[in-house]
Parts: sequence; C-alpha cells; structure tokens
Amino acid sequence: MDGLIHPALLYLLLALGGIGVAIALPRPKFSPQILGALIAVGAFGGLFLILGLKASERGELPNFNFYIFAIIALGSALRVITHPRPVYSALYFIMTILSSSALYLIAGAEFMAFALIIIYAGAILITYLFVIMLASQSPSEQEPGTLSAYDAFAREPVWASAAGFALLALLTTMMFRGLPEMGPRNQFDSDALLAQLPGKVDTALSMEGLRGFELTETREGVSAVDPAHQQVLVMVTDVAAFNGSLEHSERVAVLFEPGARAVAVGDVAWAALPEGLGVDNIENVGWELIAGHPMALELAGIILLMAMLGAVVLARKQIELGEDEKAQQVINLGGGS
Amino acid sequence: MFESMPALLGAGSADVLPTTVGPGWLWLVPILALAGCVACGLCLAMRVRTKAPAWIVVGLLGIAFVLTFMGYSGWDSASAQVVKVFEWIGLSWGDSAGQSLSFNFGFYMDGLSWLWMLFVTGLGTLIALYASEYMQGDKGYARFFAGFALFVFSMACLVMADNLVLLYLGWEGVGLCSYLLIGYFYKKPSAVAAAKKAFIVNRIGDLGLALGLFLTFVTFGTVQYDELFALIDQGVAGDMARTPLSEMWQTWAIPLLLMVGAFGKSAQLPLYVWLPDAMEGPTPVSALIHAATMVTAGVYLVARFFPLFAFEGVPHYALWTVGWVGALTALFSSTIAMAQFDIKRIMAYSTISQLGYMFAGLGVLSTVGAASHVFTHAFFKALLFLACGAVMHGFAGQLDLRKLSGLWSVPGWRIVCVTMLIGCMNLAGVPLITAGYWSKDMIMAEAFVTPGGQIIGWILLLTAGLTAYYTFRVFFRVFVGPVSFEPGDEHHDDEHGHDNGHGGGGGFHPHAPGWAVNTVLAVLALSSFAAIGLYFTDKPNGGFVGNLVGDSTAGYVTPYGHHGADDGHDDAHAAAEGDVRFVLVADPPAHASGDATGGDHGADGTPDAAHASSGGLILGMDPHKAMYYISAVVGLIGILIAAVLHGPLGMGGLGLGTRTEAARSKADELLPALGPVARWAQHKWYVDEFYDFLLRTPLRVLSHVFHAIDKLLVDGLVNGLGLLPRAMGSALRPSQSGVLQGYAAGMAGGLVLLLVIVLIFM
Amino acid sequence: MLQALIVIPLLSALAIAFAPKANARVIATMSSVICLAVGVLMAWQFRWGDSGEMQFGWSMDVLPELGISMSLGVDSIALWLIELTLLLAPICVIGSFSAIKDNQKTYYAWLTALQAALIGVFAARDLAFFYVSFEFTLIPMWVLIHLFGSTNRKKAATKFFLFTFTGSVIALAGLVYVAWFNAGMMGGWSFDIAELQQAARRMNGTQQGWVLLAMMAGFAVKVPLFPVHTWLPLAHTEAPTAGSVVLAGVLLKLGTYAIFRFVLAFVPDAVVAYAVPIAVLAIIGIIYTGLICWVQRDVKKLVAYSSVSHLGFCVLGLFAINSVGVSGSVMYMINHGLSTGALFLCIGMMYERYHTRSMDEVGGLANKMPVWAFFMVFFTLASVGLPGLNGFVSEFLCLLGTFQSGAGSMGVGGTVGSLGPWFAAVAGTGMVIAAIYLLYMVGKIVFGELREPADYHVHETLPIDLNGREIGVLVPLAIGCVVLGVLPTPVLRTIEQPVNQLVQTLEDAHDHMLVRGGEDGVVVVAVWDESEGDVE
Amino acid sequence: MHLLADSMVMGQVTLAHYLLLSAGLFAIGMIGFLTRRNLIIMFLCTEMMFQAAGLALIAFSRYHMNHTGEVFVIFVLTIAAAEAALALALVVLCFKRRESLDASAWSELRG
Repeated sequence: MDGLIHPALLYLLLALGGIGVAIALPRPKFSPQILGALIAVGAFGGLFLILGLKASERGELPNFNFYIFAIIALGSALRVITHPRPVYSALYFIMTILSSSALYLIAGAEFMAFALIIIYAGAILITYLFVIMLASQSPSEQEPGTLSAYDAFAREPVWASAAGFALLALLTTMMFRGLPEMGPRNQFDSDALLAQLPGKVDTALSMEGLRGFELTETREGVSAVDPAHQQVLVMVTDVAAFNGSLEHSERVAVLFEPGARAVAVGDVAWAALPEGLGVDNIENVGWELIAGHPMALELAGIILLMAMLGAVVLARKQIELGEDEKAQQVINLGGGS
Repeated sequence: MFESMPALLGAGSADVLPTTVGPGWLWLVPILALAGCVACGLCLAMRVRTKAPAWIVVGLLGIAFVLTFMGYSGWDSASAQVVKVFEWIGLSWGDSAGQSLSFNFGFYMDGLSWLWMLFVTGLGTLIALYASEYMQGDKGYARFFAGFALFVFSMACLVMADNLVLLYLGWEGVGLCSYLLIGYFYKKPSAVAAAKKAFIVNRIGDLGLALGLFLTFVTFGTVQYDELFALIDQGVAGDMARTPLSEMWQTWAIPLLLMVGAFGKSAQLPLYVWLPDAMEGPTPVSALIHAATMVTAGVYLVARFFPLFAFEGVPHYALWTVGWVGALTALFSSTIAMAQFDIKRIMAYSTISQLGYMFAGLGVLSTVGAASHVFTHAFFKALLFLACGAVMHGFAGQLDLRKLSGLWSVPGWRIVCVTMLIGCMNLAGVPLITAGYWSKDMIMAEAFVTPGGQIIGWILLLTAGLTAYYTFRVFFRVFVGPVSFEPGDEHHDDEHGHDNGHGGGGGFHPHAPGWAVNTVLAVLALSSFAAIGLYFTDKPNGGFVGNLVGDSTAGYVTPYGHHGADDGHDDAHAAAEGDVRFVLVADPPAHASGDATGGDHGADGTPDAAHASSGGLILGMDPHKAMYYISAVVGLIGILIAAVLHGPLGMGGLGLGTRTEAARSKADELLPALGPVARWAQHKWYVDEFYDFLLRTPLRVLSHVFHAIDKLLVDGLVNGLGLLPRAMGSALRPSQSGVLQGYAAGMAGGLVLLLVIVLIFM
Repeated sequence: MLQALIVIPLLSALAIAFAPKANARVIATMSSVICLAVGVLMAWQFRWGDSGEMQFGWSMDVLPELGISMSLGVDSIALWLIELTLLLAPICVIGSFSAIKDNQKTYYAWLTALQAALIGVFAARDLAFFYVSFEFTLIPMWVLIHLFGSTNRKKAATKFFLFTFTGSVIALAGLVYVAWFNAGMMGGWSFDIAELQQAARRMNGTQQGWVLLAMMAGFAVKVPLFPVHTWLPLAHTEAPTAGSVVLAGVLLKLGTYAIFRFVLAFVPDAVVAYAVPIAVLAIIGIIYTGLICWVQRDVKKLVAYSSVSHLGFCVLGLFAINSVGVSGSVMYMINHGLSTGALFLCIGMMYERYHTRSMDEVGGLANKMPVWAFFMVFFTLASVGLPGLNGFVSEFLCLLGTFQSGAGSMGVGGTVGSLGPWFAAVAGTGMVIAAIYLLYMVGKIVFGELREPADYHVHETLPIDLNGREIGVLVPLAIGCVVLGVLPTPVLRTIEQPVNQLVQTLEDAHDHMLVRGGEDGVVVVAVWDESEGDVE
Repeated sequence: MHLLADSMVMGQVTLAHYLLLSAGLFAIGMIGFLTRRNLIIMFLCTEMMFQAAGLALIAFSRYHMNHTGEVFVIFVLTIAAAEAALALALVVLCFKRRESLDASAWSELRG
C-alpha cells in the first residue's frame, strides 16, 4: 500500500460500504434503503476523498469532474441493484452508463464515450426496457403497486455483500500500491500514426502547396521525396528515438531528413507540418481496430450475426401450453371474455 | 558327536579317478530309450492296438542293455570316462574363471554309473517284458510303454550325467515319469492323488537338490563332475585363492542340501509318504521305479558326492543325518509294514525300510555296503513286486492278504510261489544262500565298527528281525495254508456269474501267469542268486560291486571297516587282524590315502585301531564276523515268529498247507494285547494325517486367507481408489443446486481464492 | 523391415475394417503369416555377431523441435521378443476361427492392430514412440476384452485399462523427467533412448531413485508385480482366448522388457539400491499368488494367477543384476509366452466345447479328449519347469542368478548384487507351490472320472477331441517348448552381448555404491586403526 | 477536436482512481447478481460488471498510451450486445414457460 492509505482505514471503509449495501438491498418488511445507500456512498466517497487528498499532495488542482461522475456512477449502480422495480433499475443503469461515458471522456477516449452512449444507452438498455415490460406480470387490478415476490426482496444480502466487499478489499489491496500517473492527454492520440496514413498526409501537404512528392513506404515510415527540390520529408513512426537527438516543436511529427539514406539524397531541410494535420482519437482507434485486430473484428461480426440468428430462432419458438396454462394465461392477460 | 568325527575321519580318503574320453556312442543308451518313448507316442497317435509298443520298448531297452554292457566291458577301471554330447545350457559373462556357465549334455562313466546303468537297463528290459503280458488288454498300452521308456531315458540321464544339472534333469524326469505312471489309471481319484503327492513331495526334495546345486556352483564355479571332484580331491574351492574347503562352511552345507534331495527321491523319513501311495500305479512300475531304480537315485547321489559328505576337517552333519535318518526310517517303516494287509503296500514299506538300510550304510561310511544293497535289493525287490503283481493280476486286483491263501496249491502258480519264496528269503536275509543277507550284513557290520554308529547298528539289527517277520507273514498267509481266495474289485468278467467266490474260488477262476511273467520271475530269481556269485567274484578286491564302487567317486576307504572284501570266510583277513590290534586312535597312523580301491586294505592295519576304541567286540568277536552270526540268528527268529503266528507252526502242523483257517491267524489273537499300538501301526502311525494337519491344512487355509486378502484387501484397495472420484463427485453434487446464484457465488469464491494466492505469493 | 512389420498389420487392420466380413479372417491370417515370414527373414539377416547393437535401424522425424522421431531398431533381445510376437500372432488368429462368430471384422482388425503396437514397443528406439506404442496396446486389448469377453467383460476391460493406464502415466512422468534432465544438460530435447540412457546415468542418487520408483509404478503394473496384480486375473478370465494368449504371451512381457530396457539401463545406481525391496515384492508375489492359485475353481483364473507367480521369477532374475539372472529373465519372457500362451489356448478349446471354466463342472477330460489332454499336460509340465522343457531353463537361471547375486564373497561362482541364497531358497519354494497348483489343476480337469456339465452337447462344428486346426495351432508351441528346453544355448549366446553390456554397468554401479559406503564406514575404521597403531 | 479533452485535463486523476471505481462497480454488480432474483436484473448486473471492466480497460489504455484497451472495449460492447440479444430472448422464453422471472424457478436444470 506504500502509505497511500492505511490498510485498516481502507478495510474499515470497505466494511462500511458493505454494510451500507447490505442495508440498502430490498427487504420484505422494514427496509431502510436510504440509510444504507448513504452509508455506502459515504464509504466510497471517503475512499475517493483520501485518494484525492493523496493525489493533491503533488500540488495540482483536483479534477472535480471525475469525482462528480464517479459518485453518480456508483450511486446509480447502487440503485440498480437495490431498486425493487426492474424498470427503474434499467433506467438507473442508463445513468451509470452516461456517467461512465463521461469518465471515458476524462480518460481521453472520446470515441468510446460516444459509442457507449449510442450502443448501450441507446440500443441495449432500450431492449432491456422492452423485455422488462414484456415479461412483467401484469399487476392485478386490486393491487396495482404490488411487486412480484422475486423482486420484492433480495436473497442473502449480507453474505453477498460480504463476498463482494471481500473481493473489493482484495482488489484494492492489490492496486493501491501507488498512484501511477496517467500519460499526458495530448500525447495520447499521437500523431505518429500519420506515418501510417500517407493519403492523409498527402492531402494535407497538397493543401499547403507542397505537391509533387513521391510517397514511398520505407522501413521507418513514409518518405515523401520531391525529385525537383531534392527535399526529403520523412514521417517518423518512432518519435521517441529522435527525442534525445533533435530539438522539435510541440508538433510531434517532424519534417527533416532522418536517416543515412536520406542524407545521401540532399541537403537537410525541414518544415513545419500543416496546421490541420494530426490524428485524432477516432482515427487512432480505427487504425488499431482495423490494422491490429482484423481477425477479431471479423469474429465479432460473426458473433453478432450468430446472436441475431439465435435471437430470431429463440423468439420464433412456440411454447406448447397445456389447457390449464392457457386458461391461466388468458386470465393473466385480463381477457376472459 | 559331529565334532568327534573329523578327528577320527582323518583316516578316510576319497578317491578321484583320472578321466579319459569315453566312447562316443554312449549317448545311444539314453537315446534308444527316448526313441522307444517317441515310437510309443507314435503308436498312441496312430491308435495301434497290438503289442507292438511293448516289443519296440523291450527291443530297444535290450539293445541299450547290450550297449551298456559293451561299454562296461570296454571300460578301463582305472579312469572315469567322459563323453560330451552337446552343450545344453551355456552362458558366459567374462573371460576369467567362474565367469561362465556351461552345463553339458554329457556323460561321466565311472564304476558307480556303470553299476547303476547295468541294473537299470537290465531290469528295465526284463520288467518291460513282464509288462508286455501284464498290461495286455489295457487301453493305455502304448501310453504305458511310452512312460516306461521315458523313465529309462531319464534314469539314464540321472545316472550317466557328467554334471549336476543334467542329473537334475534326470532327477525331475524320473519324477515326472513316476507321476505319469502312478497316475496311469487316471480315472481312479486315488491314483491321481497319489501321483500328485509323489510329484509334489519329490519337488520339495528337488528344491534342496537345486539349492545344493547352486551352492556347489557358487563355491566351485562348476558343476561338472570331473572338475568338481578334482577340486574336492585337492581340498580346495574353485576361486582364484584356492581356499581350502576345510575352512568353508559350504563344505558341510552342500551335502546337507543334496541330502534333502536324496531323502525326497529315496523316500526317507520326513519325505517318505509318497512311496506307499505310489503303489496305485501298475505293478511293473512299482517294481521298476518304486523299488529297483528310481528310489535308489538318492543313494546314488549321496554315493556320488561321498567325497564331500565325508570330507575331512569339517563337521559331518550331513553324513550323520543320513545315517540316523536311514536307520530310523528302516525301523519306522518296518513297524508299519508289520501291520498292513495290502501285500503291495507291505512291499512298499519294506522298500522304504531297505532304502533306510542303504542310507544308514552311507551314513556309517560303507558306500560299498550301500551300493551292494542297492544292487541286490533291485533284483529281489523287483522280483517280489512282480510276483505280487502276478497275484494281483491273476486275482483281479486282490491284494489283501486276509483274502488270499494257499496259492501254493493252486495249479499254475508254482513258479510264482517259488520265486516269491526266493524273494522273501532275500528280503528276510536268510543266511548264506541269499544275496540280501550278505549286502545287509555288510551295512550292519560297518555300523558297529564306525564310532558313534553302534546305535544305528542295533536299530538296523532290530529292523532285520522285524523285516524277516513281516516278509514271511506275507508268504505264509498268501502262499501257504488252505486254498482260499476272493477276487478283487477289478473282477468284471461276466462269464463268471458271481464275484465272491469264497473257499476255493467258487465260480472265480484265477488266471495263472503266462510265459513272459514266469520267465521274468525266473530270471530275476536266478539273478538274485547270481548276485551272490557276483559278490564273491574277485573277492579279495571287494567283489563285483565293491570293485565298481571302488573305481568311482564313492570309492571311499573307510578307516574302520573291511567292507566288501572281508568276511568270515576270508582267511587272509584274520591274519591281517592279528597284525596290529592295539594302536591307539589318538595317534592315528599314516594311511594309504591315495589308495584307489577298497579292496586292498586287508593288509592295512589302521582300521582295527578303531575297532578297539569304538566298535569294540561283540560276543568276543570282531563285529564283522559277529554280525554274520547275529544277523542270521535275528533273521531266522523273525521267520520263526512269522511261522508261529501266521504259518504252519502256529496251527499245530509242520507241513505246508496245514493252516486250516484262511482268513485268520494266531496273530489276530495277540492283537488285543497290544492295545492301540497295532491300530496305530496299521494306520501308518497317522503320519499322513499328521502331515495333513501340520502342513497341508494350514497351507490350504493360508491359501484361502490369501485369496480373501487378495480379493478384499489388495483388490479392494484398488477398487477403493477407483471409487474415490465417484465418492468425491457425490460429495460435491449438492453444491450443484441449480440455483444460478450458487454457481456465481462459486465463481466469486474462486476469484477471491485466486487473488489471495496471488497476493500471498507475488 | 521393422517398419514393414508395423505397417503391414496396420494396413491389414484397415483392410479388414473395409473389406467384406467373409474376408476378415483371411486377411488377418495372411497378414500375420506374412509378418512371420518377414520375421524369419529378419532373423536370417540379423548380424548375430553384433547382437548388442541396434540393427535394422530406421528413423523418421515426427516432432524435430522436441527431438521426437519414429526410430526403430532391434538388438537380439528385442528381436527374440518380436519373433515371439510374430509366432503368436497367426496362432491367435487361427485359434480364434471357431470361437468368434459375431463382429468378426472388429475382432480381427483390432487383433491385427494390436500386433503392430506390440512390434512398435519392442522395436522402438525413441522413447516417445515407445510410450505411444506401449499405450496403444491398451486400446485393441480393451476392445477385445470389452466386446468379445465373457460375462463380466466390461468391468474387466475397464479395470484393465484404468489400472495399467494409471501406472503408465506415472512411468511417463519418470521417462519425461529423464528427457527433461537430458534437455537441461544437452541444451536440446531428445527422446533417443541411447542418448537418454547416457544422460540418465549421470543423475544423482535421489533423482535416480525417484525415476526408478516412477518407472516401476508403471511397469510393475504391467508385469504385474505383487501388490498391483489384481487386474490380471480378472482381465485374463474375461478375455477371449486369443486375448488371453496375447495378454499372457506378449503384453505382460512389455512390463519386464521395459524394466530391462529402461529401469535397469537408465538408473543402475537406483537399481542397486532398490533391488532388495523389489525382489522381496517379487518373492511375495511368487508365493502368495502361487498359493492363491491353489484355491481357484476357475481354470483360467488359476493360470492367470500362475502368470503373476511366474513373472515374479522374471523380475527376481532382473534384479539379481548378474548375467545369469538377467539372461534367465529374458529367456523367461520368451518361455512364459510359449507355455502359458499355449495353456490359455488349451483352456480356450475346452471352453468352446463346454462353455464353462469351472473345475467343479468339468473334469476327467482325458477320457474323452486324449489329444487335448496330452497338450494340456505337456504345457502344464513346461509351466511347472520340468527340465528338458523350456520353463526349466529360465526358472533355473533366474534362481541361480538370484543365488549368485551377492554371493560374491562365497566363492568363484558368486557375483555382486544384493540378493543371495536366502532369496533363492525362499523363491525356490515357488517351484514346489507351482507343482502343487498346476498338478491340482491337471488332476481336476484332465484326470479323474469324467465330469461334464448337465447341459453338455457336442459342439455343432467342432469334434469331441481337437481338430486338425487346433492341433496345428498347438504343435508349433509344443515344438518351441521342446527346442528351447533342449537347446537353449543358441538363444542364450545371442542375448549374451546385450545382457553383459547392461550387467557391466550395473556391476559398476554396485562397486560405486560400495566405495561410497566405504567413505562412511570402512575408511573411518581404517583411520581409527591407524591412530591406534600410532599409540602403540 | 481536442476541445473537450483539453478542458478536462487529467489533473490529479490517477490510474488508481479509475481502478477503484471499476472495482467498486464490479463489486456492486456482483452483489446484485448474487442477491437479486429477477433474471433481467441479474443480466443488468452482468452488464454492470462488463461496464466495470470497460472502465478499467479504458484507464489502462490511457495509462499505457495506446489504443488497444479501447479496441478491447469495442469487443466487450459487441459481446454485451450479442449476449443481451440472446439472453433476453431466452428470458422471454423462460418467462413464457413459467410465468415468472425468478431464477430459482429453473433450478431443476442442475441435472
């Protein structure tokens, strides 16, 4: 733990959280859910507070955004599992998703943040809602507010909470060995990828008027050679290799003559990259996905296809019901004319 | 006692003959017998119903006998002939001595081998001839002769072998033939059981022999006789250092082990039980295998290894055990013989008893006596058995002496009766005119002169009396007295309406023996007389047998005795005795240790020194001389008692055939006076039952226990291990409740466990 | 040629599987006879002068990265065992003609495939290939027992499979450990037996000890040695006749052969150290199972137990670690295959006619089947170890070897080793016990009054006594028994070279041990003596 | 393009923050799965655990300064979608058969 947080304190807080969750879970009779939720959220909040305090010792401003969304995510997650009505659970889950996507954004994964909202909140959770409504027993007319028994109270809340927080204790014990820094945001979507995107470079260059370069792929990246000017433009993939030897601007991609082969071509010349030339998160993710994991992508497609087929087959299945069951269903559906 | 012998035995000497290469055709002798076996096997396969197998075997064995005789004639008595036929088992694992093993199929022919071979082939031929008639009409005719020929082959291997392993082959081979032939009537459960018993008891002995063989090999690095006896002669073991044998425990241990083998094969005291039962076999088999030849193999073995048995400088545990066991066996089995009613069994017990004599003879250093007794016994015991067999054959398997009487007067049985009488006289040791008398006498006399052997001598003397009694009990009851007989249970001749022909045979007509049986009986009877002749042939040199034994590894010159050569009729002997009479044993004089034969020690004064100190005098005479008289008297007393109790004397008349009542005799009146002793003796002292109780039953129980353990414990353990996965499965099954959360909890638990492990170990 | 011996049966098995049913036995017979012919040719071409060398070598890489190849080659010992297998194969096939009526294709195909696996075991020069063949024998055998056995066959088959398989897996651990050790030492994997042999001998005592225990765990089950023998009676009893013949004739020899080839050759130090406990187990097996034989009612079970007892001698001879014992043991492998295989054939012939193996129900068959009785008695005697027949030579040599072992100080014929006269004496009682139970068996079923089951009726196709085919099957075995009993020397001389090479290393290991023992004991005494001398 | 990102500078947010949050979400999801008996809620809880994993992946992606983590989240989403489709179809079937969403109604499937 390296003094990050005192283990006794950590475990105390986790235990508190566990107790809180256990209390918050739905129970048949007396169920002080709000109290439990408060305790649980308090415990988590305490943990984050300590983390934040430790981090602030480095003298930077705290990022309030993270704390806000983290609390929202945890709180709504708590509500997902504690709310007795499935529809509300699903809605709270959407909230969790939304706050998660905010956290993605904080981490710099813009594409995934939006994809998450679209896919999860937009598609999957809506399906859930449909199914919940489809599969719920219609409330009887006498007692419109009653819950089905399996929603009304939880199974073994104490043991389950104990198990969950024991796991959490172990996980935290393992991960709180320090406060590893995340990398700087502006380097996250590095422009190094430009070396892999000759078309994009070409377009940007031509917009700047730097035409006539012949683009060839080399081992280092892409070199654009202007036969007339004997200029060499090299997009370097391995930026770090040059950090030690060369001064460069904040635009990472440098325009200069890099290797021995290029030296032989002509004089050293370098120029700034066009202003708009850079790689953003989507391009990075896309490149990683297409170039790095083509097979996995294909397989994911197949899985989705199969899932679709499976869903179709399953949904088409007719349930043979006996006479009694049919009658029961008719009553349930409120017909019975 | 063991310790006292070595000092005294310092005077003894073993003798080893130089070896020469013998005639190569000697292998024909066993091979002819084997060929007979194969030929009979072919007859069997081709379902020959004629007497062809018998003639083939008789012919081949006859040729074998002639060849043996030719070989013997051509044998130079100063050397042992060695013939190597082929290497049987050979192996080597290095170049130095002792690093190879070579068991040849080869022969070592010295006097001992020739002696045995002569009577084995000779008797074999005669008995085969007898059997050709005896076994007539039996379904397994060819099978019988196949076994018979195989026996002669095995016996030839045993006797002629030039190494212990080939001897072992013969040893087990004769055991096999004994097994096959005892079990010849394989439908009879008793025959099958007897065969099995014979083989198994013999196997126990064979184990001793095998271990002795191993120890011999380890000690000497060879089991080849010529090399072995050369080493023993030099008194050293076979190792590089030439360790003196007198310093090695093996020197007395090897004889002990070999002795066990000999006891098994020759039916001596702890292992004798198979021989009486072996009488289940056809009579020719009893005669040849279980009286004349095979059972003497033990005597042969001890005689062959006599140099080791009597090796000076080490305790003679084996020799003394042989002597004592022999004497006790002789006495013990004769007491049983006295109480039996089955004449073949009586003969069987008498065989054991006589074998006991032979062993006692060996034990008291009289190899010549033992060999002589083997030789004479072979003839007269074969004769007795064959005569009994003739009776059995003629009376449909009747062997009970209470149900047979007065055969002398039945027409056609005269030859049988006469030859039987001759056999009985031999066995009883009727003085002067019987060979049995001379050979038995030799042993007893030697017992009295050998230090420590007097008790053996007295036992043997007592036994001689008992032997005479039971022998003539048979004779008087079966062959003398009023004519009366009942057929045995093998009588199934339908033309005679009823089976139980009492009093003179009613409707039952015994069929008298034919020419082959009579001829053989006559020849054997004559041979038993001829044996006396052989005994006195070349008398100064120990007689025929003495000569042969002298020219062999058994040619042991005892310091005490004048076996073979001397007897009351030898005048030269008396003169020799007079020479040196009072030399103290504490000061053993030089002796002719290198002497080749047992014949020439008449001039040697040494032996008499022992007489003075140990044997002493009996009735004021030299024991050798005294024994002639004493044993004669004892034997005659035995016959007299038999005559009184069972024979003509007891019924008031002196003539033959005067006993009036067939089934009873005077002896029966005496029985109550003896109390349970007679009954016990009749039940063979309950030895079979005792063995059953002591060995067979516990082993059987142990087997059952082992079987149970194997089934329940050993296999149960395995099955239990097999059940383990199943048990674990059923123990864990409740956790598969079907509740989804249960599985999830399991997964969570697993994850926690995994993390704990990671945390602790990383 | 070795590869032909493996390929021909495999192809024939395939052919049987796809050919019409009527051709099954013809193909199987032809295949086994052709293999036998190849075997004879091999014996002809074998350079007997260099019998210790691997000959007919052939190799094909399978997994070069791991050094696994399919390499074949035989020395004289392997060759003899192959010849035994090849001799038994046609006998098994022909002997099954009348017994197997249904599923002939399955039966003959697996029987033929089994032959290929057995040859593979004996011919392997690569550890991995050896092990694969070793384990592959289980599958055909399982099928043969499972489908063609008698009433309790399924249990027997499963037990046989699981039991031997469990053992083999442990042995595999030992073998792989040796390969791993070699890989660590040489820097690359190899499964070449000769190479591993060199490597294994460099392991220290502890390593060798564990490897020995692991290997013995596997191979002792196969032999089988005393506490792990219980699968054998069951498997034998339930197996079809040919299955029993192969099982007794060859399959059990895989265990002893593997002990010879791997345990003795790989870990000599451990063998010297563990010789006594293993020998004790062998002797317990000899006596214990021998006595169990005596109370059996089922003839086949009796003979099965007798196999356990007999193979005790074989193991004893191996651990005598001298030439006599090891040679005797190798001979035992061949001889036991002939005589016990033949006994199972005889019993099978009886079973076909009477449909029972119980000695209570059948007996005195000499009255009715004299020819069968002759063969039965003959092979029983060979099994008892009667001199002049084959059983004697091997049993005798094993016992003599045991006796010599450790009797080095007793005389010129003794050798190094850890056993000795007492072991031989106790094991020798096994000879007596063998006589007891085998004669008991013969006395029950061959001799005595004729007893037949109540529902006995003459077999529809077979005559009362043996027919020509059955006699023809037994005669080669009988001839083998006599020839090996009378003239064992030619065979012994051919195995001398490999045996002596092996024994030499064992003896060296033994001397080595003595020296090491001396460091603790003898040397200390010598020092003490010296100091005492100084004082004086 | 970098507007949002620039305004939300990481500041003092560290990997530990994200991991703590991720672990918390995971634990809550797990507790939910263990306690709730409604099949649909249980599936929601598994989705929540997916979400926790996704969050951690994103954080690691940033920590290691490459985009593999993000790509992995795409696959997680894919699987979640496929799972939702199938699972919900099954839930509907189950509901039709038993008229109940109780998980323990199907406990005889233990075999």
